[in-house]
Amino acid sequence: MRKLTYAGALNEALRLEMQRDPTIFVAGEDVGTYGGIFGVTNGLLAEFGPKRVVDTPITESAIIGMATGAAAAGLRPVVELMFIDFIGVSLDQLFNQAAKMKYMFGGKATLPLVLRTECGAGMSAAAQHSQCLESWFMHVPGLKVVLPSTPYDAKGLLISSIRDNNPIVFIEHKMLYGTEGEVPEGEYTIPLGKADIKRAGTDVTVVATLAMVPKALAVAEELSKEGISVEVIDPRTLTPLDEETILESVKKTHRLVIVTEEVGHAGSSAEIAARVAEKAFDYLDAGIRRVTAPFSPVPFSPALESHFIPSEAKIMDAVRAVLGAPETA
Amino acid sequence: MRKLTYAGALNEALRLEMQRDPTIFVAGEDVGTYGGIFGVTNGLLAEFGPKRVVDTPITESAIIGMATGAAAAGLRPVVELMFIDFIGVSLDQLFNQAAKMKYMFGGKATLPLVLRTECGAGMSAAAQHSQCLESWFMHVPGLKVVLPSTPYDAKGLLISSIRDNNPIVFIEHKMLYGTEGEVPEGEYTIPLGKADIKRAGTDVTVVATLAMVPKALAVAEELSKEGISVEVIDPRTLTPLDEETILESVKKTHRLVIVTEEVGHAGSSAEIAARVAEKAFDYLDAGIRRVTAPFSPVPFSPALESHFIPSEAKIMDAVRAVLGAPETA
Amino acid sequence: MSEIPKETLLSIYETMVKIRVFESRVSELFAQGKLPGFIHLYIGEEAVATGVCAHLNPGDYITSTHRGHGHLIAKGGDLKLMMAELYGKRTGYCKGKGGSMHIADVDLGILGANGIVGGGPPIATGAGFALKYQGKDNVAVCFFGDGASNQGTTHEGMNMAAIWKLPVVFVCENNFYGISLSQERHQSISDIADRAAAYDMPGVVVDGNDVTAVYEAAAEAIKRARAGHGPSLIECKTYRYRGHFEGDPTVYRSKEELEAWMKKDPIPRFETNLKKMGLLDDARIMAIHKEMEDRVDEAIRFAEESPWPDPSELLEDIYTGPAVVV
Amino acid sequence: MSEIPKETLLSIYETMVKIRVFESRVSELFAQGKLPGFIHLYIGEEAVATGVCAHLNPGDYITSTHRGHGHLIAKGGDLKLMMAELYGKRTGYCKGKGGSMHIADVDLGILGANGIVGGGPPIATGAGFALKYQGKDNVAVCFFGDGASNQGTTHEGMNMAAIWKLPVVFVCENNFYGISLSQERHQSISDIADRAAAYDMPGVVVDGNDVTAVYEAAAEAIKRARAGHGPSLIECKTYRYRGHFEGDPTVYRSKEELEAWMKKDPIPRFETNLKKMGLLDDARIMAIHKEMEDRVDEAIRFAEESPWPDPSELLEDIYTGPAVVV
Ligand SMILES: Cc1ncc(C[n+]2csc(CCOP(=O)(O)OP(=O)(O)O)c2C)c(N)n1
Ligand SMILES: Cc1ncc(C[n+]2csc(CCOP(=O)(O)OP(=O)(O)O)c2C)c(N)n1
Ligand SMILES: [Mg+2]
Ligand SMILES: [Mg+2]
Repeated sequence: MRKLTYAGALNEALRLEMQRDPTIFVAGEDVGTYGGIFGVTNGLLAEFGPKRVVDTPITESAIIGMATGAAAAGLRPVVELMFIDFIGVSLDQLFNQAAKMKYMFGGKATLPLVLRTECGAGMSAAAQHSQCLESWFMHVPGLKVVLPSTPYDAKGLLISSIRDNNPIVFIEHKMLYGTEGEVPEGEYTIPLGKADIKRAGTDVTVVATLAMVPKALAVAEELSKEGISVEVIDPRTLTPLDEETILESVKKTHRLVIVTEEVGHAGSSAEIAARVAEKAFDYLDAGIRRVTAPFSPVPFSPALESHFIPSEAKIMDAVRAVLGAPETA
Repeated sequence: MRKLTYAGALNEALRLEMQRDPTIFVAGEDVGTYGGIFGVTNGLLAEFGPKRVVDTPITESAIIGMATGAAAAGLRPVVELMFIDFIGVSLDQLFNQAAKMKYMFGGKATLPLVLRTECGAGMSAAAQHSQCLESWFMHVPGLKVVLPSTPYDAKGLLISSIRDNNPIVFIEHKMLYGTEGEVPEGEYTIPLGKADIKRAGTDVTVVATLAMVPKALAVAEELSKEGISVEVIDPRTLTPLDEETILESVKKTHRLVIVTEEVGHAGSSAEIAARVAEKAFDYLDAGIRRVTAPFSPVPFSPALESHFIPSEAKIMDAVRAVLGAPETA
Repeated sequence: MSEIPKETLLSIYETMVKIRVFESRVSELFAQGKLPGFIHLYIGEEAVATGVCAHLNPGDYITSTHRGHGHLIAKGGDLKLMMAELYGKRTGYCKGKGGSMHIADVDLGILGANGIVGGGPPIATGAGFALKYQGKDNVAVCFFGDGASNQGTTHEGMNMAAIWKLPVVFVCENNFYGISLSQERHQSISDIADRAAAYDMPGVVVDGNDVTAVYEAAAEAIKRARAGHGPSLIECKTYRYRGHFEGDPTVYRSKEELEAWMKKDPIPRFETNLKKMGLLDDARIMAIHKEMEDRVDEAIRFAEESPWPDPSELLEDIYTGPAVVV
Repeated sequence: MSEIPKETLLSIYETMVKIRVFESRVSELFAQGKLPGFIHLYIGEEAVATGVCAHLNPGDYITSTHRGHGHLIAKGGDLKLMMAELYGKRTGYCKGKGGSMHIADVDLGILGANGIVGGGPPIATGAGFALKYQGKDNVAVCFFGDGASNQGTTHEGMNMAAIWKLPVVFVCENNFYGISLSQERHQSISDIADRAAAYDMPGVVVDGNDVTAVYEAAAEAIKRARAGHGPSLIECKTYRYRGHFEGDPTVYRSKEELEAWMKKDPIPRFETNLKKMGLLDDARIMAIHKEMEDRVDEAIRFAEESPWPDPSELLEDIYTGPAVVV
């Protein structure tokens, strides 16, 4: 099958959807003339014109609030927050306005709104341009939280998100933009709330998200040489969270490792661990391990950043640990 | 001993500290002339004057950013965010600036800053004035997160927070302001990072915070009549989290229920569950139960709000459930 | 004023009275402990919402504030549904989920009261964006306070509306206080309308207690917006008679100040003018007041007789489509 | 200009050259793949930071931006420590933890470059608050861009500084773009200084490529601030020669526009004036350039020879006092 990059797959999803539905527009900082700082909106301005591809001032509250008002008034905005780290200047419009509007209004509002954003370390972009903050959005009733790890998922999930009638935070990972994978031409959707078993296995369940998925898969591959069978699950959405798929897997493997790039303390990994510790406790043969970034702002220097981001070695150790092997690190 | 309300205890802490250290100032919306919407800063303007008790415009980013700059330049600001729900318009100044400044600057900044705020449902203040958002702040390295449940703790923890040299989010609960308790005169501190065993017990550990602490204690009292011995632990700070005290308790009781008023999904309760599921797994005799608000914005009507807030009945059921009894609800 | 049609003048008068009567009764009901939560009353400021909304039709949008009852009534909100919402009943506008600070009627173009100071300007800008995108000649009106004028979101919303020439009218209700902080303590200018220059949009100061002045300024701004010439800022100087919320002891202002403003009450002022014009007489005035009292009575009855929401409704209306259970 | 002391003029010239040489070498190093992360260069805008900071002493504060190297150097930042930080070495200003966007030297009054557009104004306001509280006659200078002028935090910071008459000088570096968006597309006014009126503070427009004009405008604003008369806004019109960040293809602007601005380069312009005044000749110019090249060489050598931070340092410097392990 044809291969596309993750960025290319996202771009294609946007193009196809905009062709299909004239109420969809794209707005954000540098999404037009520049084509998006990471190139995701490249070519959209040329194809759809400035009415539907809108460069905005550097005012994130106004961007998200504008999208909220426009959605309430009948459009389907897909707006970009250049770095997830910038949510701090604009969170109110998302979590108090867009997310709660339907509920506060007794159901009488529909907010089909996608906030695309991008997260993660790996570019030495330092503490204010490298964070993973998905757990903040999980904690907000009214939002859905989507985070693809492959080009295939990126395209299908973005199409589904655009068609969904709820405010959605769609989180891309900057280190995945250049990764390639098979992507069908034309439109297809992936249900929001359905985890994907990226690799089936029987001995240990590893739940991973975003840039940790390829790492978990590499570890699984490596361990398979020793006869250890690792199941790798990507939840793909954190709200809704497909806990059934995770619980089923744990009931089979009896062991769970959760791998996320975010800081662990009150992260999404904690929620997944808590669910399993409540609902599949009787099936667990070992304590649940989490592999996450340490409790630190993201450091700039590559010499530190490489130790901040969870490594394959740490994942490997955690898997061995839940299997009862002594750790190396 | 002398009794004070929770609000009165906080007020006394502020007064004593301001008398002690002239670099401490209080700022926020309506903290001066009005004395604070919940009365916590009552009388401070009269005692310390407008230089040190500063009414601010309704610009929360400027309030927190001003405190950050002032702290970096040698003062000790204690600023008030009237409702924790307003953090959305000002989070950047807290999480990207104040919390990370020391780290980003290679250690060469000291930010002694307390952000006092207030959370929780129970007043029919609806979706934008009733939230519990402590887990957001937990997830930010560089911040400490303090949340007292009694007048005694409120005073001691606030004094400790003001003397601490880090940015601190000090979360009060609006339904606790009027509660009374014994409070020593004069100054005393409570170490940040030390949980308090509010009631010792042997059969089940209940970890609870803020307004859930009195509810957990009431349930413990009730169950004691049946011969069930419940240990109730209030962590008092979520960062640092005193996991030792919780783990020790679970090693003794083998059963854990966590009770928080926040929405459960990616809440602080998840973090506590995850820690125990990793570090005391072998001691657990039952799955870990969480009792939290449902995944919903806070409703306005008392008829709904009373079902939103975790009830003693739900706590009771969860305790019975981890003890193996059938649930009633 | 002479150019305003007589029916419009009368309807403006009726609306102001309707707001006043509704709010006065709400104040009493709150004092009787019948209404939960926070209640922010608009009494004294009726001319602003009324003068502006007199120009609007259901295809036009408004964003309101925590002090929203007046805006909602002026935009055509249903008293029964409003009152039931204030009581927290399931028959209310928001099924009891929103309360005073979140009443909305999207079908009427009311994008909600708002509990966040400065919450509205970006949303109104978005509604204006949609209207322009859809090629409609409707407008979005954003009400906000003097306190809110300092909030960053207000600045951002105005800037965005200005550059894209969106059909938005920003109406600042300068009642000289943001809770306890007086205008001279929260900003260093006296005319908030001057801030329009920062966005190269027209900015005018109006006596917000003179409903015809408000009406005329709004006419101009709304015409401009409908014609595609972009946003405007109207500052209406007015005053709230009640505390910031019901229960506020108002230690921050003097009785004299309040009394001076009460002498400029927008309703008797307008009444006098209409009488002079021969459009109103005492009998008609009494009748209108009586009618409004009756309608509010009816709304209260409706609210009181309505059922509470059922606990099973707690988890409804969070998402469109299948529920997201967590 | 005639009133500016000769030593000051020379030192201004040297500082501008220092910034230019430093930045030009940084650009090369980045192209060689030696510097990680994002690098935003100040080349072309040197007159702004230099003209303003010439008035400051270490007790004065500045807040800077993502485009911060020029501000830091003008405020007295150490080239070696800066360069080592850009390399991510443990000897850098931030021990390699901050990088280009976060370089700071609190002892020199530098409250950091900042990765958040509009991050600085509230912080500068806070520094100004502290200075006034402490009874000092120091000032806080806040540098920010034309793009940042729309951000809500900028509005809030200016409003707060104005009402409390804080010793803050807001310096807007209008280089006509926020990344790819030109000023005429991101705001509907052409002079950002006009926004000062929204806070009743003085606002002036200056040719930001004329260092003496910047110096003089800053003198006035800083004097006013030190005297306790409150904040001012200075808008400096200037231009960046490089892309927004290194690697930016700058599709959004024309070669002609760039070339027209390069003709107004602040360094040769000032050079010519100083030559006319007999303060500089070609030999001295060469010597100054040589000196700066040498100092930057030395900084590069220092950076390259410095060790990387040790992984064990990752968890240091997060908290003051005992580490918080989670
Ligand atoms: C972001 C935010 N900050 C603070 C508040 C608390 N608050 C509610 S209304 C209000 C005063 C608003 O003043 P103004 O905008 O002048 O409106 P008014 O109440 O005078 O009508 C404040 C501070 C809030 N609801 N939201
Ligand atoms: C809150 C926030 N939004 C967006 C960005 C991304 N960004 C970095 S610099 C920049 C442009 C800033 O423009 P301006 O203020 O004019 O400064 P200049 O780059 O021209 O010096 C943008 C959009 C950011 N860092 N922070
Ligand atoms: Mg007001
Ligand atoms: Mg610029």
